[in-house]
Amino acid sequence: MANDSQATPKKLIEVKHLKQYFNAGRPNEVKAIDDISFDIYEGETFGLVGESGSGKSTTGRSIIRLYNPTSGEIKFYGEDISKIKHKDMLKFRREMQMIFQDPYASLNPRMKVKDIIAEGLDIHHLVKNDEERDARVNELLDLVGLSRDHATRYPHEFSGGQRQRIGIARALAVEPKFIIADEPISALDVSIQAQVVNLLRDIQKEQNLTYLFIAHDLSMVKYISDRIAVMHNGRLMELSTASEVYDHPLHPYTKSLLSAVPLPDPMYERNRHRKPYDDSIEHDGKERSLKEIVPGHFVLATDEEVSLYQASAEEYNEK
Amino acid sequence: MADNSTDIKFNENSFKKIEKHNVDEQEKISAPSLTFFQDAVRRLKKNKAAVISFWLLALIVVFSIISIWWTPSDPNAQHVAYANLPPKIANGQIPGFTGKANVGGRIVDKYAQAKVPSGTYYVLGTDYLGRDLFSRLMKGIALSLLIGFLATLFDLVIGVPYGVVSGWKGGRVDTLMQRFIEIISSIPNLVIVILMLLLFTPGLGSIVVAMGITGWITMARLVRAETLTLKTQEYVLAARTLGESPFKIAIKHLVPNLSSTIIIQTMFSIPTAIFFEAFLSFIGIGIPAPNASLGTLLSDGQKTFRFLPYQMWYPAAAISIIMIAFNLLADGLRDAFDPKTQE
Amino acid sequence: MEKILDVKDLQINFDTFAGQVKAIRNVSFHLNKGETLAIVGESGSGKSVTVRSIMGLLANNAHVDNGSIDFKGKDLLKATPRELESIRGNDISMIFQDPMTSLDPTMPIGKQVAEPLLIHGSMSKKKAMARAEEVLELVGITNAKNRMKDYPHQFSGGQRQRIVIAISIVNYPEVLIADEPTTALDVTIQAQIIDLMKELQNKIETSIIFITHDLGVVAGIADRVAVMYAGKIIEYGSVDEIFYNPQHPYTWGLLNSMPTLDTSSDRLYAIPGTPPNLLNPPAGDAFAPRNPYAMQIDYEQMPPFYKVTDTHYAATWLLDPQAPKVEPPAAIKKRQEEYHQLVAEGKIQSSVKGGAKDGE
Amino acid sequence: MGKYILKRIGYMILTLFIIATATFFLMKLMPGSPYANQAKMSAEQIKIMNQQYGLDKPVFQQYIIYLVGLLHGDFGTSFQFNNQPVSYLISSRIGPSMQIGVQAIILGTVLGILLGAIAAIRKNSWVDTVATFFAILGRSIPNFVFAVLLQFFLAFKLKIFPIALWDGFSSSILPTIALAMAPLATTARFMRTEMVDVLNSDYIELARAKGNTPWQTVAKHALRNSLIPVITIIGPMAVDLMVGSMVVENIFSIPGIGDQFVKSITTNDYPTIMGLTLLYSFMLIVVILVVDILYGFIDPRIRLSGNEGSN
Repeated sequence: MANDSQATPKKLIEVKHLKQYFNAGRPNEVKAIDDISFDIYEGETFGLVGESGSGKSTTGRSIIRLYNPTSGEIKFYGEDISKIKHKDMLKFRREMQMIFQDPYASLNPRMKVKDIIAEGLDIHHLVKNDEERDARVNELLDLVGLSRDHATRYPHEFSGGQRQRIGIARALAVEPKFIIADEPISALDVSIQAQVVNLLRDIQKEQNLTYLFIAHDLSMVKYISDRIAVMHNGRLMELSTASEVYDHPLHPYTKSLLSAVPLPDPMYERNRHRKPYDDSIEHDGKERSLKEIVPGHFVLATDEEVSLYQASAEEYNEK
Repeated sequence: MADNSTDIKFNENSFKKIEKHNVDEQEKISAPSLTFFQDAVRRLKKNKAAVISFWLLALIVVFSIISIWWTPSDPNAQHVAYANLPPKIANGQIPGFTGKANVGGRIVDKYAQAKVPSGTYYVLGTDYLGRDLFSRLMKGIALSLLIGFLATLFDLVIGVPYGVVSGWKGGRVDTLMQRFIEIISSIPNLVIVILMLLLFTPGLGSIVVAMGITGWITMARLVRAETLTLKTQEYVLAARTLGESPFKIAIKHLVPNLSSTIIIQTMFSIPTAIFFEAFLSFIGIGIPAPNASLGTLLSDGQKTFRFLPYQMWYPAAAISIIMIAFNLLADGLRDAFDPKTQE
Repeated sequence: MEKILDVKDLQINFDTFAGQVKAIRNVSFHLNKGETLAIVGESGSGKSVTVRSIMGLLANNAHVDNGSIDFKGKDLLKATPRELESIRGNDISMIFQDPMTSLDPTMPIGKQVAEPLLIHGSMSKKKAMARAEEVLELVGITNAKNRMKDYPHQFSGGQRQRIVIAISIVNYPEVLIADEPTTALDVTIQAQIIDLMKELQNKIETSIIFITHDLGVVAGIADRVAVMYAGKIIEYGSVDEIFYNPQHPYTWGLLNSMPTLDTSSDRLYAIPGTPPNLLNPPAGDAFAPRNPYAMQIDYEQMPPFYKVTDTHYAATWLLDPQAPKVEPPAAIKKRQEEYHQLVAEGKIQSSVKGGAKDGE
Repeated sequence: MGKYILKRIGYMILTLFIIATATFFLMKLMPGSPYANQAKMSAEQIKIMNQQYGLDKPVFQQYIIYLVGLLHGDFGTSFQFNNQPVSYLISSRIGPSMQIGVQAIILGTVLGILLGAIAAIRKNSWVDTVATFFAILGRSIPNFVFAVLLQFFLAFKLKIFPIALWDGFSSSILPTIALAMAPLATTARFMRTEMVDVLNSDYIELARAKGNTPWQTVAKHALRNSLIPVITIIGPMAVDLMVGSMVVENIFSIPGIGDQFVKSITTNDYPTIMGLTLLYSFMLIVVILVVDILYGFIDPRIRLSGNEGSN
């Protein structure tokens, strides 16, 4: 997997052969994630892109153990967390946090902002008394750029962007090492998206956080991520650094996806040519796994296909 | 298309750049902070029918509480000599409250006939045993309300936890719990209630228990359905990722968000229970004599309705008003709590 | 150029329990025959309300307080319900945002596509169904013949949007209004739908008003663009003018805050703050509090439209002759340089008739 | 679909078995002797009676006999009515109950749908207020109160209808109206909610955008989509009807099963109570099953998507 070539950074997350089936064994079985493996290094932003139904959100939720994985390993700091139960779970819950997609559904409408933010503080007994709690809440409000007056307000009084900041503050309250951001900006207006993305980047630098950034907006993912994995039908199609994936895509699905991204540039758009993708190659019954085509660049392929992909990687170099 | 309006006035500062922006100013929320409930109450207050219903019910409840200690006369005391007196009030001038009745085409002063001492009058008349109907109505309403509240308590105590557990657990537990509900609900609840009442001696306790056994099912179903949607809400997921225990999640996140459903369903359950009691008493297996409930009053009144209609009019009016008020209030609450229905 | 639709001084207010929301504040624009006009703006900017008023499909608590919508010599705002019904789905039709909910779940799709024909024409049912089948074939529903009797839930989201498009073009409308038709779709499906719309526009020669918040989509489909903010149009021009030579600071901000596939700067440009509350719209330029170039007058008076070219106007005080010259953000300057180069090379014209109709 | 129906019928039989068992043992726990004029009977007589009804056998044996009997359509013998078999008692009385029940549900749903639809279309107008007011009256005034009022004014005072007599259609009108109130109110209320939802949906907007007039939109799109869910409340309404029929039959002296049930309760006629309980449960389960199947057939989303009707 994606480990040999980059030996220096420390692995924070190792996902190995993860499978997440729903209604397993029943007629309505859904293979939401079908055998995926990847690593996330400490301090990086790992982007996960895919269209609806690709399994990208399920991947995030499986890693943070909102689901019990059907099979496979999820290692966090080298320890398999795919099967941990109650007692160890609480400790693990402090280390990993999530930022959700829908700014309207992710905050309990019946709770005050300060109680929402302090929920993690209460659960993990991180503050001794109310003053300490209020002080910490204020600190977090400052961090995400909200006013301290907002602490006693209810979520419905805020705009989408402000709510997303509250959600970020809630996640940061327990001082996690790793944050899964599940489409954190897709419900926001363009002018607000940039605010939230900037905030996420600032906090990452300040607190040395590692992100798993899940999104369908390819331009934003490219901007924010160090490395990117492309998902389709529950499988990883391609994985490499952000610029490799965008500038030298190898898998036909990735190529198709990139060719479909609209850009705010009329000249580019006039000359754009959509590349159709035929997903029948995924159903030809051949065994495929992620293969390293060029160093650090992995593609889902059979043994035979490797040389084909290597050839097309060569072409990029010649250009 | 350039609408270069002519009334634009410039001064020397017009094109001076504003250096300092106070963006935070915009982020200030000036409106007073309202909790979800305060907001709902504000909306409820705009619904006149619901507000009137609320105060009417409050008044009825107050009267019922008073009736525990005080009624104009003993509701169960019999004065056979004063049987079937029509309603009469002090000066007896208001039509319908004169104490007179039409007997074979002649207007007869029933009070004089029965030699009722002057100064004694029955506001709503007396029944066939000469009992004061007004006092009986007060007691009857109190008893019916009590049954309504107690039966609804079962809804809360059984229905809510059942629904929350079934919805939250999901999977096999849910299937099993739902099968159980399915079986219970395939027997008409009336049949269950009647069987229960045959088994126990009739009375307040057995009626409440019998209704409680069947009444919680609707509540459990509603709460389960709501819990199923709530548990996939992102704030519940967030609580889980923070390590909140299921019990705490239920208390902090589920129940507060279920509360509107619960309150509304409660408002619908109370009149249903009152109706059921009336119905049971009406067919003769409800509250035993001589105690009054709305059902027994109606049942007694029905027997002589053609000739002494006032004996049924007032309990019938009372039960109808109570039911209408509860239903209007419940409708109002539903509209106030459900933001979908507001314009 | 022939104007097919001319909207003037449109004012629409909404009555809510909190007060009156001034949703549309003096909006004027026109649609030329055969072109695609894109209206861009963030949620709440009023773009959707504007086009719904053309269709006469405003919510009950909305009222048009001023303005006119001229369609082929007739003011649609003064038309009787009867007249509007005869225009809807016949001369002007509409595509909605969410394909999952815009089809009747209990009616076979063939019948739904044929419906506008039966309402507006004297066509026999049989003929209408045959035509519906043709159109479904045209929008790319494979095996349309056998799928006429299928129900909406048997189709994917992308296919459903194709069916909705089939309904909207079955009567060869002169104007097609598309209200965020690709927002709910995945990016690959979105690209297919946009290509389909361009192709159809060439085939049936309709004029399109395309509403979206996605500037990328606009760049790909529009001939002309109108940018809306807080219930007003703040800048309009040809697609090249808006993207390569924008004038309003809000347009700058929008273009600047989007990362392109080659953005790699450390921070994105973010427009600070949030849009104003239209219960009490500000006196001057509604964008002023978020505008880094704001001047005193921005807070006091609404800017008029200043002419940039014959086709390009922007409502910002920065264009006033008395205003100091300002330096636009770097990324915008880059775009402007590119623009001058493209014009010099003759790749684009400095004023309108830029045609982005190359289909597949 | 076939497999689903079979599964449902299986559950239905199981449910009935549980109900039969439960009622049987409940009856055994009942206090009091089943014979009406027990005071006048000697111990000897009671013993003979017990033998005659098989009440001297062990309870479990009685249970088996009861179950076997059920399989043959034998509900036992009534303690009260001249030793008539319960099955005969039921079959001779079910006709009138069915008649007023069916009439009431048709009247109630048809009027309810109309009322609800009109209220939804003219939402927040005076028509809506009036319709809502009637719906509230319908579910607030107990049907026995309503029955007595009808009897008093229309039959007793105005003499338009017979007071209490079972003789042809005219005598079924008042009880039908009294019974129809609850389903009418329920349907109207449900229909209004559904229709308001449907009228707010995107496909109605698209229908309007096609150039449909408001009435065409309602007729072609809104009505069908709001009617489909209304089917689901037929089950609960059937229960309301069963409850209502007991008093209404009693008030109007209709020789139906509801009236019989009330009489049997007051006379502790256990076999009849058990028989009627089973009958009521059976009818309810059948109604729910039929409604489910009907729903599956009418709603294309269920009909055409995998027949595993699992919820």
